[in-house]
Amino acid sequence: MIEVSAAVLTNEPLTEDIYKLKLQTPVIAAGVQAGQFVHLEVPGFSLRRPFTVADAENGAITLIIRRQGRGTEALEQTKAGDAIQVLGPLGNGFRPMPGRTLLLGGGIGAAALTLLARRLDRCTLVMGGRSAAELWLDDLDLPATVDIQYATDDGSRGFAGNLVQYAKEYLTPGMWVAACGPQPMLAGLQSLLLQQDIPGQFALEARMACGLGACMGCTCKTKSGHALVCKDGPVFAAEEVALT
Amino acid sequence: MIEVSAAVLTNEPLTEDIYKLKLQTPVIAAGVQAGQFVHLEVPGFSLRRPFTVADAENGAITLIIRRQGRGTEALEQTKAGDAIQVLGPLGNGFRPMPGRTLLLGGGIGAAALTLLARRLDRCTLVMGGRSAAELWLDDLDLPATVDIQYATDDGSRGFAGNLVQYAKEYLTPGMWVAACGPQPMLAGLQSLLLQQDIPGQFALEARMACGLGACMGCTCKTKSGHALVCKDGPVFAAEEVALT
Amino acid sequence: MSRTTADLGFAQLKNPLMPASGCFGWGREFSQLFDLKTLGAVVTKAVTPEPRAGNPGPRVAETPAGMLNAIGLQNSGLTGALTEELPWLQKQEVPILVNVAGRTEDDYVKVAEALAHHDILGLELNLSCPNVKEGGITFGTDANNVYRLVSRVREVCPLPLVVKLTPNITDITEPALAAEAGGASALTLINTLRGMAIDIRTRRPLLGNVTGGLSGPAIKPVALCLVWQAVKAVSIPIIGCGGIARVEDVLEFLLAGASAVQVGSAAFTDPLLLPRLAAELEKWLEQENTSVRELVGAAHPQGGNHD
Amino acid sequence: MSRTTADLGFAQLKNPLMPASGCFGWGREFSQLFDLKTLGAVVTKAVTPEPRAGNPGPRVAETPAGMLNAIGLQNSGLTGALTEELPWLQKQEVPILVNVAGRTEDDYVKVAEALAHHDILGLELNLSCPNVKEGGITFGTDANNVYRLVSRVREVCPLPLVVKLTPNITDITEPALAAEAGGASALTLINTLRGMAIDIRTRRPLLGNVTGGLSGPAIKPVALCLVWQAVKAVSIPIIGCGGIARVEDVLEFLLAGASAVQVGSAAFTDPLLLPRLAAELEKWLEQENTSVRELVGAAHPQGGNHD
Ligand SMILES: Cc1cc2nc3c(=O)[nH]c(=O)nc-3n(C[C@H](O)[C@H](O)[C@H](O)COP(=O)(O)OP(=O)(O)OC[C@H]3O[C@@H](n4cnc5c(N)ncnc54)[C@H](O)[C@@H]3O)c2cc1C
Ligand SMILES: Cc1cc2nc3c(=O)[nH]c(=O)nc-3n(C[C@H](O)[C@H](O)[C@H](O)COP(=O)(O)OP(=O)(O)OC[C@H]3O[C@@H](n4cnc5c(N)ncnc54)[C@H](O)[C@@H]3O)c2cc1C
Ligand SMILES: Cc1cc2nc3c(=O)[nH]c(=O)nc-3n(C[C@H](O)[C@H](O)[C@H](O)COP(=O)(O)O)c2cc1C
Ligand SMILES: Cc1cc2nc3c(=O)[nH]c(=O)nc-3n(C[C@H](O)[C@H](O)[C@H](O)COP(=O)(O)O)c2cc1C
Ligand code: FES
Ligand code: FES
Repeated sequence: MIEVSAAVLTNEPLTEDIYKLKLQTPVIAAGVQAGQFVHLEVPGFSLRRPFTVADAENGAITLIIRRQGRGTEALEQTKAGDAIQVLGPLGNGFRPMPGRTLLLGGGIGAAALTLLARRLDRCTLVMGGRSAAELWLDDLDLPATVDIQYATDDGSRGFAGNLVQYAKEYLTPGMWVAACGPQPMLAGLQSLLLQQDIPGQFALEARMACGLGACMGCTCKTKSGHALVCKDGPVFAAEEVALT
Repeated sequence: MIEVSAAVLTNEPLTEDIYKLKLQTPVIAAGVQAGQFVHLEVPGFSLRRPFTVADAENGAITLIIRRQGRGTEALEQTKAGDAIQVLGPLGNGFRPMPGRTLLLGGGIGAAALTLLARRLDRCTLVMGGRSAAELWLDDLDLPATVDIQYATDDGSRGFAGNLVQYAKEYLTPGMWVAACGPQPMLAGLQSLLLQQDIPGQFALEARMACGLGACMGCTCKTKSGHALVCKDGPVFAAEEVALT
Repeated sequence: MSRTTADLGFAQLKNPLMPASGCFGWGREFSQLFDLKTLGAVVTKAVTPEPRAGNPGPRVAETPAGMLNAIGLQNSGLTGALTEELPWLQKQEVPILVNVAGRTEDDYVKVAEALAHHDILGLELNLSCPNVKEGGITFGTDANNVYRLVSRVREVCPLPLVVKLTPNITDITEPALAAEAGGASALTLINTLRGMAIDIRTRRPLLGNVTGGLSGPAIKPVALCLVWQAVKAVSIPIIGCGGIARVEDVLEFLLAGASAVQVGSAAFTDPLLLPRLAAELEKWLEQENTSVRELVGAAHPQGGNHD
Repeated sequence: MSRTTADLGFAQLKNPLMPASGCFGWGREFSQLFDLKTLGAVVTKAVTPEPRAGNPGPRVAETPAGMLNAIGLQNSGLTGALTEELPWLQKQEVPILVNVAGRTEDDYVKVAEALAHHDILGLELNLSCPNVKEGGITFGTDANNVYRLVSRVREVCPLPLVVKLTPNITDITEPALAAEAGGASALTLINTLRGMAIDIRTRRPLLGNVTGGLSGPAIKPVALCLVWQAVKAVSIPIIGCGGIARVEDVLEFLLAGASAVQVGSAAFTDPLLLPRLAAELEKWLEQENTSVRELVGAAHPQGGNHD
């Protein structure tokens, strides 16, 4: 884990509110595990902003970022050559399990799964969204080992329905699930996995200060008590997470 | 007086720590009196920064700015095309008096006098500094009606000595003096003017909040009590000012 | 009544936006930039019985997301207010709250008496100025003093009395309840936090007065919290003040229970802020199809004073 | 002794820089980024007798030039501290101040007793946490409680006691004098200011705990002012804390009379801030040919407690 000044290599829009930021950080790129995140300084803001590493190759990491508030708005304005302070890689990452992997990413949650998808021998990565215009996996040059699927609420692309409905339809014994997305999606998925006795890992989010495990700021509830998203997570066993 | 978003036209260094910022503000350029100032917003800072208008023509105003702290450092980074919020013109300006004018500008204080110098039929404008490297009047294309002189502490250019010594040597009855500069210079000049019974006007500085006369923030002492630099000044009759 | 109408109990304002005392003079200067009628009300600079010269300079300093001031209540006294300022401001057709300050109880009574029968919306009693040593701060931190002062002013003055409290206190509910008991019509929360800055070059305090009052976005979370606590304690309306710089800030104060808000230092950064906030608030309320009155206090749990 | 040596009375530190409690854990995480030996001392997260789960999330929120936190003293209790954390930190060869908190006087006594004979620099008694309802805040705002608590801890624990006070108080000199009288070796000023934020989308308080503590550059002027006031009142050393983010801030606190300083939230913005400040301070002192000890209190007028 290091703290470095990284040069922006590219910054391109993927959809109306999602952009792809590529940063030159050889050490982080070489060491990052799928599911780990980096903590970016945004000038003018006290708290850093955490983002999962969505890709890592040739000494660079790629972040896929949704414009959410003023910090992500400011990051969207950065241009090639600008410098950003990056702390990372942070957190624990996914622990690949035996069996075929089904990766379920709700909206921007898919960004937490792409590096894992790349690194697995074979997997199905499903991205969910309200409609086709929100989907951006096609723009990532994912390798052929990744079977890309989509699920949209309005049926405008891929499976018509949400990711929990998708999983109900396609989950089969012997698979394991890696997922990231909004609370209701994870809650639905959790019940389903418990019912079908299928193992899973969820990547969670929480507001963070240090990102390191020092401030106790990023608490989340687990069945065995409070945990820190930045240190004990962001990836937790699906059955461990207490979703309210 | 207006509040407008002004485009930076040019921003050029004059010396190691002085730069010339030209802003497109037709209304202010048309209405400004010599000695008046503008109040600039600097993104990220609560208080605006006041600067005298050093030149005004063709719909643009020129400011001559010395890098002093973080605000003037940030302004130095602005580039042609950037937008700056400008409030002005503010304050009272000089009231030209009969007789030949001697303008005495100590360091960056000279910036408060150049517009007056341009607008007088004839005058002598003396800039004081420690050495030749600090002087920048030559770069301003002042008209031939302005007799430019220099005074340097080390004698590396023009008169060898400070501006008070210069004034002692060259002040003659029938003149009037317009001056801006550090406190000790103005204090020395004030005694001299009183001794020789020569009228003068001094442009003062004070930390400001509103710049308008509403907050009472920019107090300065005068012989008759407290005055506001932004509203009652920045130009005061030399004999009125209480310099401590 | 429109979406933007603010209800102060003793008056309905066209919108909840007013300048904070001392940041707007008597409105003359800002009226050159925008029409004062766009405001819910104007709050004036403090008036003391006699003219005051104020503190030595420097009087203002910049701080992270804020500023310090130590003006020392410079003003032209009751005479100046009544002959120069008030007549002008009355012509602007905007409700007027005259801010009142003093060194002694009698000072407040004197000013209140003199203003009692003028055509203004009410008085704002500044029991909280950290920059006047003999007065302000002491009144505001002792609940008994607050009660006695407000009661005495109440006796001589039939106008609505808004009492402005200091945040430099252990428990805001004590002076808040005392002001209410003394007859206050509303409260303004908050005045500035005591603060200081040191010039590392001169190695001396930066303000002429050594300490000053901290204001601006930096103090918004403190102001919001005190409004929240006071709203739970009293039943008179509260005017929120402290660090408001964006329409989101206005909404936070309304949700915390403020019936109206004041904007101080942020108007130095952007002198057109107040009319812009008025416009943005109106637009936001339309978009969300709600009103100022619906928002006031909405962040408090239903039907209770729990936190 | 070098230019950077900081004199706390009971100890000389290699430099005046320490992390603020709760912003640095027990140093494990930050030790992956820099050598803890670059610090004057390490101040630990609060230790309570029993483990505490802390408050529900969200626990942190951003504010202008600052942040709010409502951690609720999550920690693994005395057992965790003594078996897991302290042995590790003692190996890092840096002076250790263990921050102590509790719900009751007995809690503080218990922790102090348990730590009394460990090889640490001293204890920092946190009488000021705004996020624990039953304890902290009450102790810190009542001078009698402060006196009694510090005296009781003093009885059971021979270690230097640094008492950390709350800024949420009318007059800081009261608890400061009480702590001194009770046997405090030094004071830390300040903990966080009470604050809150509201999420305008959900229309509910943003922090799980409703209110929280404001820290960061926003509060620096308040912290500096309280240090200034306390320095004039007591004769024990003061550790300044609150909003320090630049070497200029360190210098301001020293000039105001702090003998050392702590850096909290700003280390979240820049995790390498502490070692950088140590280096910048040393460079500045060299350039100006002065020392930490020469600067301490230098902004106070010669020979007096006037302001
Ligand atoms: C481990 C982790 C990985 C993440 N990975 C990604 C990613 O790959 N792509 C992506 O677009 N987003 C990701 N997020 C969410 C992202 O951090 C937030 O969207 C971002 O911080 C919002 O900042 P803002 O200033 O735009 O929003 P604002 O709402 O203005 O932020 C205010 C504060 O709240 C925090 N905050 C707001 N939303 C979130 C959130 N959902 N999670 C955590 N903190 C939040 C901000 O960091 C900031 O401190 C991740 C979050 C975590 C915890
Ligand atoms: C009426 C007037 C006209 C001026 N004209 C010019 C000019 O033409 N060219 C020029 O270079 N400078 C001029 N100044 C000074 C200029 O305003 C300051 O140098 C500038 O504000 C410093 O900002 P900073 O952030 O770089 O410095 P910092 O020291 O970081 O500023 C901190 C705060 O102090 C204030 N401040 C610091 N120095 C001064 C000062 N000398 N006067 C007023 N406020 C100060 C700043 O505005 C800011 O609020 C003028 C000042 C006044 C009052
Ligand atoms: C320059 C200045 C002068 C002030 N003068 C007064 C005053 O005369 N009376 C008063 O009650 N408050 C006065 N205040 C306090 C403000 O009215 C307001 O309570 C405080 O600044 C917090 O609001 P803000 O953060 O929006 O500035 C003054 C504040 C500033 C910055
Ligand atoms: C996340 C967080 C946790 C904190 N935990 C503690 C604590 O356990 N004990 C304590 O005495 N102070 C605690 N504090 C207060 C800090 O030590 C410090 O007093 C305060 O943050 C002001 O300093 P700063 O502005 O540099 O952050 C905490 C502060 C933060 C931001
Ligand atoms: S963000 Fe500090 S512990 Fe997780
Ligand atoms: S700066 Fe506000 S009155 Fe001059």
